[in-house]
Amino acid sequence: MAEKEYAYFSGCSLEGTAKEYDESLRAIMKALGVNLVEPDDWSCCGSTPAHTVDHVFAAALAARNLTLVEKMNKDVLTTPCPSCLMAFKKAQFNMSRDEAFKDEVNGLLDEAYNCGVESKSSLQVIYEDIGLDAIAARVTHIMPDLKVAPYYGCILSRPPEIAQFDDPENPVSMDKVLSAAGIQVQDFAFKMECCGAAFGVPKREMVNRLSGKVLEMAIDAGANCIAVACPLCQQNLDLRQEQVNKTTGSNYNIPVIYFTQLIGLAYGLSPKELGMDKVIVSADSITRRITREEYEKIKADEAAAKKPQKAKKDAAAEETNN
Amino acid sequence: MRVGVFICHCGSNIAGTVDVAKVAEEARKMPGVAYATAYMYTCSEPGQKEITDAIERDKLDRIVVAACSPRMHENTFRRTIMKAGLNRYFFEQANIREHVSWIGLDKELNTQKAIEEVRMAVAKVMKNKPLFSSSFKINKRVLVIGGGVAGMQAALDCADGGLEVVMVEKSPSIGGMMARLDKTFPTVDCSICILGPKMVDVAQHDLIKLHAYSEIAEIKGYVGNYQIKIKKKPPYVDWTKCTGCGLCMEKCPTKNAYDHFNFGAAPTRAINIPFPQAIPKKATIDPNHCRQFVKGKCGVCAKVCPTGAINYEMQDEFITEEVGAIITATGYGLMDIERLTEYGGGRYPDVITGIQYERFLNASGPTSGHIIRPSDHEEPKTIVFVACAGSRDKSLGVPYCSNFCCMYIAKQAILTKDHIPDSQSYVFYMDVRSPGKGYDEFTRRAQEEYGAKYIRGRVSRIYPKGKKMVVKGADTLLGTQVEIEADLVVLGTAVVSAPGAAQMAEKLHISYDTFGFYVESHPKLRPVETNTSGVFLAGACQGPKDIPASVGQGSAAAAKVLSLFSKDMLESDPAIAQVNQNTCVGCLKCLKTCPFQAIVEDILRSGKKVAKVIETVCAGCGVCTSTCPCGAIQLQHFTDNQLLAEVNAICQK
Amino acid sequence: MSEVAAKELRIVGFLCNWCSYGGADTAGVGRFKQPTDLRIIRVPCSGRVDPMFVVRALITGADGVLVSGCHPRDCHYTDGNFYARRRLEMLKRLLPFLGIDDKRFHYTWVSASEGAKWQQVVTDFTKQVHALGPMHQK
Amino acid sequence: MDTINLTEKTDWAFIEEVKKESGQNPALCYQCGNCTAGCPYTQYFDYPVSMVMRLLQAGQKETILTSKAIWLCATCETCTTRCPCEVDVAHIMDTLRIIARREGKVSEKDVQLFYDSFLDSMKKHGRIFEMGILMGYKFKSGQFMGDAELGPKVMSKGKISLFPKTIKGADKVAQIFNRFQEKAKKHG
Repeated sequence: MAEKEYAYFSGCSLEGTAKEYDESLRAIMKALGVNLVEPDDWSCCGSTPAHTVDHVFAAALAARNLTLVEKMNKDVLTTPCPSCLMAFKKAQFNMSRDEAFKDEVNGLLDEAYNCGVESKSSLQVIYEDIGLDAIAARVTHIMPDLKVAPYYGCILSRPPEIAQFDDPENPVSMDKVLSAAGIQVQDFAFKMECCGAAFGVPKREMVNRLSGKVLEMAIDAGANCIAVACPLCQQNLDLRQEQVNKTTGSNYNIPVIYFTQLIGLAYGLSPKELGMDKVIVSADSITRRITREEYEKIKADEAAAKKPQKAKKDAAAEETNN
Repeated sequence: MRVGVFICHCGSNIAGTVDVAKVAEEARKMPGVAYATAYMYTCSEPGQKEITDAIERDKLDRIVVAACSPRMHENTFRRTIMKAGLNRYFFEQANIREHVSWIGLDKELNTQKAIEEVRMAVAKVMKNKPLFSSSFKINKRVLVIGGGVAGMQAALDCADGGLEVVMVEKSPSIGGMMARLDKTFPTVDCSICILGPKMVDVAQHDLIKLHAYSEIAEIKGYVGNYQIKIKKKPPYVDWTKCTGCGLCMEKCPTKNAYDHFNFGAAPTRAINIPFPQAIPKKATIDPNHCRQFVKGKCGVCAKVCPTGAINYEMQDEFITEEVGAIITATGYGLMDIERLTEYGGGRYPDVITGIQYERFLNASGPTSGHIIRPSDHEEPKTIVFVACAGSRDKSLGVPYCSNFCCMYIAKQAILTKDHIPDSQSYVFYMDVRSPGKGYDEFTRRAQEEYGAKYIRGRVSRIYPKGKKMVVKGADTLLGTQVEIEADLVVLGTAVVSAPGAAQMAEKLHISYDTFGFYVESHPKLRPVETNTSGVFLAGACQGPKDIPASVGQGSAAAAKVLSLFSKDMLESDPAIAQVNQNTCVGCLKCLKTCPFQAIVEDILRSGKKVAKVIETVCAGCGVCTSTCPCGAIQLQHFTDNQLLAEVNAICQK
Repeated sequence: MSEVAAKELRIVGFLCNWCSYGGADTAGVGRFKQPTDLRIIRVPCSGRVDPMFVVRALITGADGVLVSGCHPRDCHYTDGNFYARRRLEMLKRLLPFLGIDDKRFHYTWVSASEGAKWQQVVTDFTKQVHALGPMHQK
Repeated sequence: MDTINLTEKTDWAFIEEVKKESGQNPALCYQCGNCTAGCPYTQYFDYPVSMVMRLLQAGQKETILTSKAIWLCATCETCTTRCPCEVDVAHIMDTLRIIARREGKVSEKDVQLFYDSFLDSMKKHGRIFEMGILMGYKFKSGQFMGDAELGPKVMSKGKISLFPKTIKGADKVAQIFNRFQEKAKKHG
């Protein structure tokens, strides 16, 4: 595996409420032979609050980090958090298209940013750069009881001309990555419906209702676990799940785990290493793991058991014909 | 040389931003100009009379009109000066409207430009030589491409007018899209009942030769003398022996072949006759699905065929037809449902297209007229129709309105009530577009009498919930979001150009717009003609339109052909190449470059080898003239001197 | 030469009758405003444009020459524009040897329905020639 | 609903301002309702997003800037993705928020308070200190008991640090804030 190296921007929430996302991502990247290098002294990307104040101001906060990556003379930056990703992509998109905007943004910065960095979500790096075969190759364990509904959230592949990743209406990248890791995936209709995003603190009840709908649709589809790729979705669906039950009178009890944690489990890494203990609604009951060989053996036994019946059925069919 | 210059006001179109009086004044000073005036509407009756009077009064022998585009009125003014006894090539038209007054803001610069355009025209007209057209025989046969309702109407009108017609239809049977409809709006009469007799007329008309399951391979020649190379695709059934009994269809083991006729609404057999009223009613084998071709062995149909018509060895067959005019009626296509990802197009079986729903409604359709949900074959009670599914949508590259979806959706809502009395239909629309005769009353009936619920707003998303399909749309009149749990969703998908339309246009040398629809000679005044004389258009290939308009254009195109053929001889265009055999050195470079092989080698009595132009074949492109090293071959009316005169008029002032 | 003409440069256009001349008409019908420096000469096909015309125009007083024909494969005469493409590409490379800046000559393909594109072509080329300034001392 | 005298009440300057600042042309919208149909927040808005676009086309500045809708929109980009006229609706909503904040006409105070405490924390530490934001928001909004039940859950799992992690370049980040404030003051 050629040694791949990326500038890695974890983002503020991955140092706090989404620590397990950072831990599991680093673990599987190490397993996949990818080196993550953090830009020295990176700062907050501004996320949603910044762009409600001013677009030049928001782009400047994001561009400050892109300049750091440029100084590392790296041309690709990966970040797991869609909100940071959108801040970087919008800054890059607008600054590279509009000279005046670029000068205005650089006017707020100490060092000018000259649009040399492309930012990619960690999911995109795993899906496109590392590729499904490489992911499948490292699988050592199977979780037979697990049925995961991949939840993309709203801005991972939208708006299309800025995100330029996967299908803006029917994304399949996480589905494919998880199935490549030997995990049973269950598609569901609300995989892109908004979970309430940054309104968690000021508008909790509204977020609870929106997240409630997502949980309901995932459970209706028959999933017993939801995979996410965004710290804010995870917070609204998992941390606030109890609040959802209180607000909407439901009694959901479905674990919400980062897709990186699931892949880590399939690679046989320890739950501790993957921060599984940090998840509020525990997933231990459904992440029972058996080794790949055991799994193949079970599959072989089942097939053998079915063979005699099939033989019996063919024999019966033979008699009726002649 | 006494040149007359006529500057046109064109009402305010020109005079509004060009000082026409000043242009006329400057024109009078130009060398060779004997008379110059400005006139309100030069192309009008009195305007033309002004020119003919001036010719007599001032003994003018060259005329320049500075007005609109020569593509608009060059012929009008040529006829005018012919009436006054001048050769029609002693005329030049300066375009000071489309190229000057309509696009320039500054009146002074516009006037300056108009003066120079007039100076160029005067310089050229003084170099013009009289040209006389010869005439050539016309082959009074018509090629009609496409066997839909427009093509059939054109073919029948031409044949009834006494012309021999060659019809080429791509699919195994004529009938086009209309043959797939159950009922037609606004009269709700059965489509095949009114189309079938016409199809039979086409088949039985002794002047119409039908090539079904065939395609145009190549087109050579020009108006009056086209050579059409037709590829007859192999149906792997000998149609002379096939009686259309359908036995092969019953016995064929492959049951999941794609049914082109039903747009995949249901599978069909590898060998099939598209529909009961097909003309010609012959079987065709689909090599992509037939086991004989895919796996190399089967032969069931060959065994059961009573007349032994099956022949797996058939190959493409090429034949040539000679015709004098071509009517293109190649119809339209429908947007691929998979492009509507937010509606789950192609992913959810209970989200289908209007034409598939029409096939369900049709008694001879795959479900014999029972409306079913493709997922579980149950009868739906709540049906949601979505208008503008892909149309009027810049983000999908279809900014235009597809013309007839509002109408067929209203019709389908009515038919649904007849088929399932306790059903409830909903229609999401932005604007109900029903401008035709009796059209609006028809859409009102769908709501007033048949209880269809019309919701003003677009649908944003469709997703499954349990067995139902949730349609999430808006009702902008209620001012909020609405959701409907539907059993079945029918999308009025956008009309697009027919597949392969661009390639056909290139064979015909006609131009097509960014959406692949063919460009008519003039959107209002010449809708069924193209810029290529001899090639006419009819029906939806020129743009989305409904059956009455398509039939109307079919007859219009036929009328154009009949008038073209009313004369026995066609006047050739005299602006063709001429060789000066003294200066020609016989290098024959022109012969190699001529796109139409209109130049041949000729040996003079003195034994000198020179080039010779075949008058009737030369199309007047002028490539030879710019190839000839010594200027011996000159395209008349666009000779080097004439064009350089224009260049000098601009540059040496 | 009036002051107005001094500001305006002299650009000669050779347009094929079937496509680009029609495209310029469509631009006019659409009232797509354009600079007025261009003077249009109608030819039956871009294949009729002899490279000598372009050189003659540039040497005897034009500041820029624009040739426009049908898109490849759209030519009314099948392959007139193919000849034009080869000849005019050769010409463009030859111009510097004649001491003429090749940015003063441009050839392109515009169909009869592309009015907006024609407006863009004329506006851009006029700006390009104005950037070079007049070629002949008035 | 009182009659709107369009000749007098259409604030043309406002339409131009939004057009210039957002780079979007409101006239492109043909009121098909697709954005309202797809918007997950429609039930919480006082005016659905297509209505906000209509109010913008009609230049109803006061109604828009004092509306709840522009503050409850989460820029989830559904409207922009599905708009058949390719209008960046999410960007227009964002621009309206910016103008409303600039003119001090914020209807949903607590949303702005949350954003402000988020930004204050960033200005102080260079990165956000989640606990600090919560505390700042509680004091400003007076909702002391909000999310109290989450405290123990998050603490026990060590998912929230009690101390900010100020970066070396925190002053540089603060500089960006100051430069912006000065520029904003100059424009007035």
